[in-house]
Amino acid sequence: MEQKYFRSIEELKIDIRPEAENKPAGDRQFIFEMQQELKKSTTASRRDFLKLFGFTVASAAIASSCEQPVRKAIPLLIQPEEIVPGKASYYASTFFDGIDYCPVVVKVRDGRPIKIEGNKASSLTKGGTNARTQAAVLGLYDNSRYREPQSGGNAASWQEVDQAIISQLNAIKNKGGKIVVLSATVISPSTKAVINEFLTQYPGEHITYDVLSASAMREANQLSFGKAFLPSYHFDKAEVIVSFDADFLGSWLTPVEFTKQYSINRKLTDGKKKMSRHIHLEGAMSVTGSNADKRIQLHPALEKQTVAALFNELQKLAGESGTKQIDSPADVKAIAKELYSKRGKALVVAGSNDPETQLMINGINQLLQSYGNTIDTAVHLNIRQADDRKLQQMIADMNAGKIDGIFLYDVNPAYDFPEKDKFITGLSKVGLRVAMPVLEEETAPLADFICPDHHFLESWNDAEIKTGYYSLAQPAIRPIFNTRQAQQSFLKWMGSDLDFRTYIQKYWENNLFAQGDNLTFTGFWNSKLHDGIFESGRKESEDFAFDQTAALAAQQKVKAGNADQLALVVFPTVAVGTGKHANNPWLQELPDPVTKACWDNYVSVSPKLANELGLSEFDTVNVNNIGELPVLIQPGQEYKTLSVALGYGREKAGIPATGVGKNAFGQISFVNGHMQYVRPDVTMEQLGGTYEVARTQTHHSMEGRAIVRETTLADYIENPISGNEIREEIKKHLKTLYPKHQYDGFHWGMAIDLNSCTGCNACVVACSAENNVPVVGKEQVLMAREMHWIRIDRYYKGDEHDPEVVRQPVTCQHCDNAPCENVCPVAATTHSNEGLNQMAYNRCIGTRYCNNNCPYKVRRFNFYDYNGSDALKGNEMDPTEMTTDLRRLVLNPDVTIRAKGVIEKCSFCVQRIQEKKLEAKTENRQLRDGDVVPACAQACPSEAIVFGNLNDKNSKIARYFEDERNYHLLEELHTLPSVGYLTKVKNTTV
Amino acid sequence: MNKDYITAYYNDEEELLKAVRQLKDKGLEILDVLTPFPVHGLDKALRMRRSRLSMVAFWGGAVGAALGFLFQAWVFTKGYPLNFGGKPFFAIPSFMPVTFEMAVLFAAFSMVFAFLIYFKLGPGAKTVIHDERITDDRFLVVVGIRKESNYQEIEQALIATGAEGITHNV
Amino acid sequence: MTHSIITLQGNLQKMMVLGLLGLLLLPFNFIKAQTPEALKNYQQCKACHNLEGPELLGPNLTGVTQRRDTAWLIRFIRNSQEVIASGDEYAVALFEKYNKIPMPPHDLTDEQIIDILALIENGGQVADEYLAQMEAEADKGATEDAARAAELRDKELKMAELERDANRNFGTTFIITLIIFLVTLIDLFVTKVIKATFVHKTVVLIALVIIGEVVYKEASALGRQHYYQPEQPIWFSHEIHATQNKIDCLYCHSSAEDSKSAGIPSINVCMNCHNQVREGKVTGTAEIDKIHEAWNSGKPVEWVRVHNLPDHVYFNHAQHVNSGKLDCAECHGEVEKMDVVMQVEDLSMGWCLECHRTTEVQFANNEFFKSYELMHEQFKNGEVKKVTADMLGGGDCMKCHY
Amino acid sequence: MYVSPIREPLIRGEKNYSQVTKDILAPMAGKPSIYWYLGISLALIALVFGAWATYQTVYYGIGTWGLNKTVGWGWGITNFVWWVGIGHAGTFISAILLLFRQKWRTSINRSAEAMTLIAIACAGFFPLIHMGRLLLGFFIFPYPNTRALWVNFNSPLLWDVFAISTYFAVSLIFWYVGLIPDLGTVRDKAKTKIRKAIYGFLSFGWTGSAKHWSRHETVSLVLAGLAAPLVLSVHTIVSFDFATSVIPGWHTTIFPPYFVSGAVFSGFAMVLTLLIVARKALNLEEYITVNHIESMNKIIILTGSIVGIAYITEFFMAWYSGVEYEQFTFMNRAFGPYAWAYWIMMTCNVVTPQLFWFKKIRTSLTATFIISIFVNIGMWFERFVIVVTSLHRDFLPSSWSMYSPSLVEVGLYVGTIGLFFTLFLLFIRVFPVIAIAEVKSVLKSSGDHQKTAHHE
Repeated sequence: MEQKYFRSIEELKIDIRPEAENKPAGDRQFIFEMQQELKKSTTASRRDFLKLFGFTVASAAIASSCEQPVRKAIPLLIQPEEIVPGKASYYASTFFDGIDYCPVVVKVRDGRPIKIEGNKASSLTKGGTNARTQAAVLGLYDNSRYREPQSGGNAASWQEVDQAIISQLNAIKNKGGKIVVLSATVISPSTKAVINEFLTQYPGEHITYDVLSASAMREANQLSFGKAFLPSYHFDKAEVIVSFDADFLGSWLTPVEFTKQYSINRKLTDGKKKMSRHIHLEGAMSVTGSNADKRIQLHPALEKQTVAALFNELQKLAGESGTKQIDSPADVKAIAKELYSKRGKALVVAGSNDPETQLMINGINQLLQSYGNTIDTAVHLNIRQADDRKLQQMIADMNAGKIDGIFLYDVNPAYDFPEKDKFITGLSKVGLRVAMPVLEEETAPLADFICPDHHFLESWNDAEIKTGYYSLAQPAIRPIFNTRQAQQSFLKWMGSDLDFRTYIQKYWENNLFAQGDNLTFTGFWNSKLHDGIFESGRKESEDFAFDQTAALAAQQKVKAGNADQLALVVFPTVAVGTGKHANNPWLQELPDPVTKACWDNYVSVSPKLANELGLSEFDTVNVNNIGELPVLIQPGQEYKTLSVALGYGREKAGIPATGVGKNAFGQISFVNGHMQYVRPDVTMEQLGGTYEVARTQTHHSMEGRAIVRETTLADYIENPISGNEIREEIKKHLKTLYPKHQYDGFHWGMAIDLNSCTGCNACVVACSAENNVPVVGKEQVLMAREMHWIRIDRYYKGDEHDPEVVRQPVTCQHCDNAPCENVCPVAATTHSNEGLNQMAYNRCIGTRYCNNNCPYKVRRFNFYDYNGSDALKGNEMDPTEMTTDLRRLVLNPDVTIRAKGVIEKCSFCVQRIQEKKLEAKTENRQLRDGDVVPACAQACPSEAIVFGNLNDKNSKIARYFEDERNYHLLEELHTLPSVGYLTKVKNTTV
Repeated sequence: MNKDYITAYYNDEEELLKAVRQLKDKGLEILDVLTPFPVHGLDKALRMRRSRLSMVAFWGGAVGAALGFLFQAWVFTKGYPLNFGGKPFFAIPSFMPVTFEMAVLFAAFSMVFAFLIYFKLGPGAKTVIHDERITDDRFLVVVGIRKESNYQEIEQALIATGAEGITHNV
Repeated sequence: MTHSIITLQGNLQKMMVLGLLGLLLLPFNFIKAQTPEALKNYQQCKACHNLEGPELLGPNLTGVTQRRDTAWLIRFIRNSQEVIASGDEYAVALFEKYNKIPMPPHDLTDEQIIDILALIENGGQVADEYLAQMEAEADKGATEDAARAAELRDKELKMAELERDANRNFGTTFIITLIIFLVTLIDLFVTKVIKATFVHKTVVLIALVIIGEVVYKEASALGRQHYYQPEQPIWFSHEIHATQNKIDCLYCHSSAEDSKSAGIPSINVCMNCHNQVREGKVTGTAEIDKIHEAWNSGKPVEWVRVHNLPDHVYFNHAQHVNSGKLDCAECHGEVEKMDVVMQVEDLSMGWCLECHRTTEVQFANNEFFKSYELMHEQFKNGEVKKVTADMLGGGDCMKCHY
Repeated sequence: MYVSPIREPLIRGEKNYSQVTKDILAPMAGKPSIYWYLGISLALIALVFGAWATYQTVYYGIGTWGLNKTVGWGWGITNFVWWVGIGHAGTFISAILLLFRQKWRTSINRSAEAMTLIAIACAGFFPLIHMGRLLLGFFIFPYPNTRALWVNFNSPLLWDVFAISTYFAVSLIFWYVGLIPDLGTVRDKAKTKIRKAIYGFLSFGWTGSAKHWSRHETVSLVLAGLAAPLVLSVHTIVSFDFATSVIPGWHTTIFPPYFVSGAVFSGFAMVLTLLIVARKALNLEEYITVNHIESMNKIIILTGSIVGIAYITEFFMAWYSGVEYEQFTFMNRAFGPYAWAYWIMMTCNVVTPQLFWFKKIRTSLTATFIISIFVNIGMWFERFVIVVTSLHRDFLPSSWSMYSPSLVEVGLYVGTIGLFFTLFLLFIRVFPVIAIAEVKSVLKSSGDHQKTAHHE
């Protein structure tokens, strides 16, 4: 069972060694030493170094002798009692980077965070995560982190920096100047409080800048409800979901939570016969769109009128009259009927940042009685608080020299602000410029002072993502570098000696404890810190009534759009998102769920348009002066819609990110005060060059093979086997000369529900993190040598202009008759008595025969020395500095690092299986169903992956394998896979 | 050859054959016949036994096969039984190729070594070269001389068979 | 930690009751308590506490039962840090007084602790009849067995050392044989001093055998450290600590029971005792000063690892010590008899497998193995006499390599 | 004895025994010709290229090749199978033709066998170099070790290890046993002391005693008897590498016969390529006559046709089996991205050999030479097609990919060709390229003057 400590390491240090206070660098020192040792170490492998707690294994072969190298074992001076050498401990924390929110549990092994899991205690995410959350741990060990404070570009001590800043602040204050704290959305009440205090002491303004803005929604709600807020949505209560380009499974508001909710109504296991219906209207192909039951291509310019038309249809159905008739490109009548028939169980959302559209959406939801059912206005969603108008005002003020001091916290406008030149010139006019970055970025160098912030895994924090949904963040490691948490800096500059932890505690004691149960506050605090979650059940007062007039007014204003011009959509990918994490190799190498491309952004063009312009794949074009980008022909893309991913084209970042792709933020425009992520009229210039984009999948058709099996809800209800009939046929033909092997005790199996999988890729990153899967870089991916142990195959079905998208996560199938095992000459891969297809890396001589003979092609070969673990030196293949000592701290000590020339593959996370078995043994009990959870299953936000013991007939996995929808991939080969798939069911019924 | 002998050489295998037959009829003791290439019918003329080398080969092969098979069987059932792709541990068909190869290997080597050892041939083996031209175009008959037998008689007999030349070590 | 908090609250009442019981029944308890086992446990206390006279690490123990009530003592002995953490003034004060050296947690049952306390009351003496009884038991075969066992182990160790020396001489043996070999060959073909060639042949044959042997041994020892016995930075004798002072292995290598690695004690563990014990029997102050130096300078001691496994081998101490119920000596040999630690087993894969194939698992006693239904059937109806690790997949690659 | 009047004599020119000896030993005596030097220097250059490629592969890893996650075998295994195939002619000629008492074999078997050995050596190089961890290659041998771990006897790759090494060993002794008497001849003809000493050592003290001869013949015969099934087994087992797998296009039962005939096919082609040059360069025209060439061409027609039928059968089976994957694979071969390779294979292996039906072409040296080259190319592509086109598009389209070789791979291939010619050129300098004794033994029966005697 999971062990979470209610005290952070930091506290422990304080308890156990009072001198820790006056030796703050103690642990950091320790890590540095480890790094130095590492640099010295020649033959000692990194795994050894990580294998034993707090042991620095330095080693040098004794000169002129073939003796084994002397391995040193260096214990800590004082070993904190909670930390058992070689045993992981878990700390609840919270991941929030201004865009993504996810309560997490951090796995700390030997003093180092090595893995992030979702926190099951949260009723919002229920243990789900997404790719970025999973990858966040690698950010802690980013080589491009600022390591100490800087003043005027030179390293300085905190004292110097603080003195300078404080004196300047006072100067500004005395001359009655104004300062600005520019930050991304802050959902931490304590942080807010700190900033407010700071701004009361030094008069100024706190301005929120969200790269992905929802200010239009807030404004719309202001008009509809008289209150600018974001409500919380309940996709789980919605039977019909209509989304106008709202990528709620990928990037819209809180995708992890939404995916959880969404997947609940997509599951048909255990005899469930009901499932939600999802209609998606969009121009570019998004993750969410590709999962929809019905996807309607809609030119962005026509979105508004379509919404209006839908609104109109619904008004008609609701019997309201005097509405505006407007023709629509899509058949909104049908949609309206569906929605209206499911009044109170329907939900309509739009991704647009145009207030009028959002107003009409509000109107629609009102007509559908969504408010109070699928939309909760009493619980507000606290992300995306930015008000774009204010932001523009601030830029203007800066340029007008009205701002004397600016504090940049958790923002990087010099890279991602749409009119970044304006910002930069403005910034130069500001007297006091203080940046508080974590990673190297474009903005910080423009500041006088760089006061590097902690990584979130080093900091204390709290969060209120929704009204009454609190969570805490605590350090899982002592600061690696000489950094300081931003809030701490603010406090310092206010002249307070309070440390932020106590500040938070105080805040909670004063504001939240009252709502808590009748424990002492310490008890309350401890338990909350242990869970990381506190859901007080607080609600906002709903002292407002819905007012339809604004919506109607908006509808009246709608004019027909023009679909003949090229429209450009800029969007955040599920990988690098807005570029904050661009320097994370795991994310850079993560194939996009739709295009399967990585390491670049590109212009997605519809096949039809490509035909017309004679464009072929990888031809380079220039859209609206983004710069030279390759074309990717995207089936299902709306005829005249182009789309380019945000988050690329970093100029000042680490090695992995710098110069990858082009920066598309310039395409975001302010239309009546709100950021627009769509440009209805762009020009595209063909440059005639070609530029290859690395894709992990280059063939997109199933060639009519029964690989991903699917059916429609109607057929399924009629006959649960539908779509899977062929299986019976296949089973009949399976004959064997040899008797089957008996699996006594355990027979591990995995079932993947194709209906729940949204292709979000969280599993891929989780797997990489858990199993030390190397990052190979673009060149190698181009050569089809990526190493991911689990991949999500994506196929297009039907017409290339409007294809249907199906996805299938494929990992080692652990066949009981594994073709790979027979052919290995050295017995490096064999079958365990628990049905695992074992791979003994150290026995492998790399004939690649197993790889050839694997029908699923899930085996991966170390073509080069990707890990720097080779006996021969100087032959590493490491374009992303993953082998640097700092990065290596993320490696999982329980998993061998694979050498050059060996095959590797999914092991069903055998290290976890073994760990849990041992746990059961020591606790003298049987293993329970659900004890063992592989990384992919744990990360999955939609619980599409189920793992367990097939021998245990009551286990969930056994039930899944009994399900009529269950089938095995390429079963006709009689490989007897241990991985089952549940047929995909599309709700096409109306 | 530690005893006295006369050697006679011929230039043509037919003559040699004739000669050998006659000498045999005369009951002379032919110690050896040396030829540049295998002369057909010569072994009959010399009344040689059938070779037993093939038997050596057979038994060698048998042993090889047995070793090969048993070793594999032991490894897979006792030594370290491992489950390969769901195959049974004692998977006879899988053992066949190796068994066969071992059989051939042992057969071939046992026979060749038997041959070499039996005739004391081998790297750098010391043997009497009667005449450098034997390996070129000469056919040589070596007739042994017993104490009692008459030296001239034998010489005559040899000349009678049309020997081109005669030498002797007495 | 939290669950331990909960258990703490849970146990509290229980302990109170027990404690009271203990106090009430003291006189009876007093007799009952002093089992030989208690004496054994008491040895550990003595490492840091005196009864009276000069104080060692912790306070003197005489009259401790008067000073604190049993429940409190039980809590404190079992896990002092917890008590301190819970903010108990007395405990904190104590902690402060004895310069913040935490008393290590002890895994003892309430009864055991009460026994020890009773023992302390009795001035660390065991009532005569129990002593007698103990001796009696000891005499009863126990000693012989022990003696025999010890003898055997000594023999083993001796053998091991012999073998090691033999191995160490491999190099020279090899060279000599090689020279002889070459000389004979030269003589056989060139010099021809000895006429009888069979002499050469036999010599060559023998030489080849020896060389083959050496090569094979060396090759199989390659990359392994059998009989590795490095100099340690501090002359630390397990003989003194484990045998003479009877300190349990797990006192220093505390994590062996519940973690992958047994762990090398951090300096504070050494300091627990050596804060006071400043002079050693053998080395005087020389070696112990090094500890203090490390403690003061804050530079940890750089021990040399004796038992090293390759990176691709996953070994878990908890698995073997805790659930496998193996004795440390099974793999590490009689460490408590070594002044300088030596690796007595070759730690080869073959060696691991050998053990996995022969040693039984706790099949009947551990609930976990209930999952193996077939095996249980066969076990019940006697088809299977003993269940080894190998029979449950202990020979599979991915039990150790992943 | 009866000699069919129509049969052409096997050895031309008025030869007597010593003449034969002189002719055959001629190439070994005296200074090698300028051509020889030219040839060997070219071969050595190729060898150096190969050495560089080998270094790259060992040091930087298989990544220096063009392989990827889907195509795990490329040129490496293609070359391996190709070389093994070539290595079949020699033993086939000397073993099977010996059993069939084909006298014409006598003048070609020696060089053919030498070629076999060299080819096998080249072949053996590839399974080694294609290992990801060459330095641990010794794991494939079942030797007692402290891991208590053996090998996987289910693996065709392991069978290969045994098959190839056995084949090499047996071919070697077969070749050498045949060589012993001739080495005797060389010894006795040797001018210098050193040569005498060396060849004396090598000739195992051969005297030419009748008893030795008769046993020597038995040995040769039995060895032939053993080698014959061995030849067949080797390529059968090599074909198992593919046949026992599950990959469509590999998983085929006709592979063994198809591979064996293919091997003999390519083997003979290579023999022809070499001998047509050799007989000229070493002026052995009278020993390696057009008859020899022609009879070999006949075998090429036969095996070539078998291969052709095999190709067609494969297609038929793909269609007949009704397995969609199988069907796709074969359509993909013929019309997919690697169609060019497929059609090269088809033309070179199926069409060109058929030209040998015409006696004119069959007996024309130049035509034979060209066609033999074609066959070599064709057979290389056959292996390429089998290895690559089957892999690059197998079951799950998501993992489909393309493969193209890197310079390093080319280097390795060229390197082995260099090795092959280096060794062959050395061979003709140090060993008699024709089995002297055997030729002598058939001189009377099928020599020229014997015939002329007839005509009188």
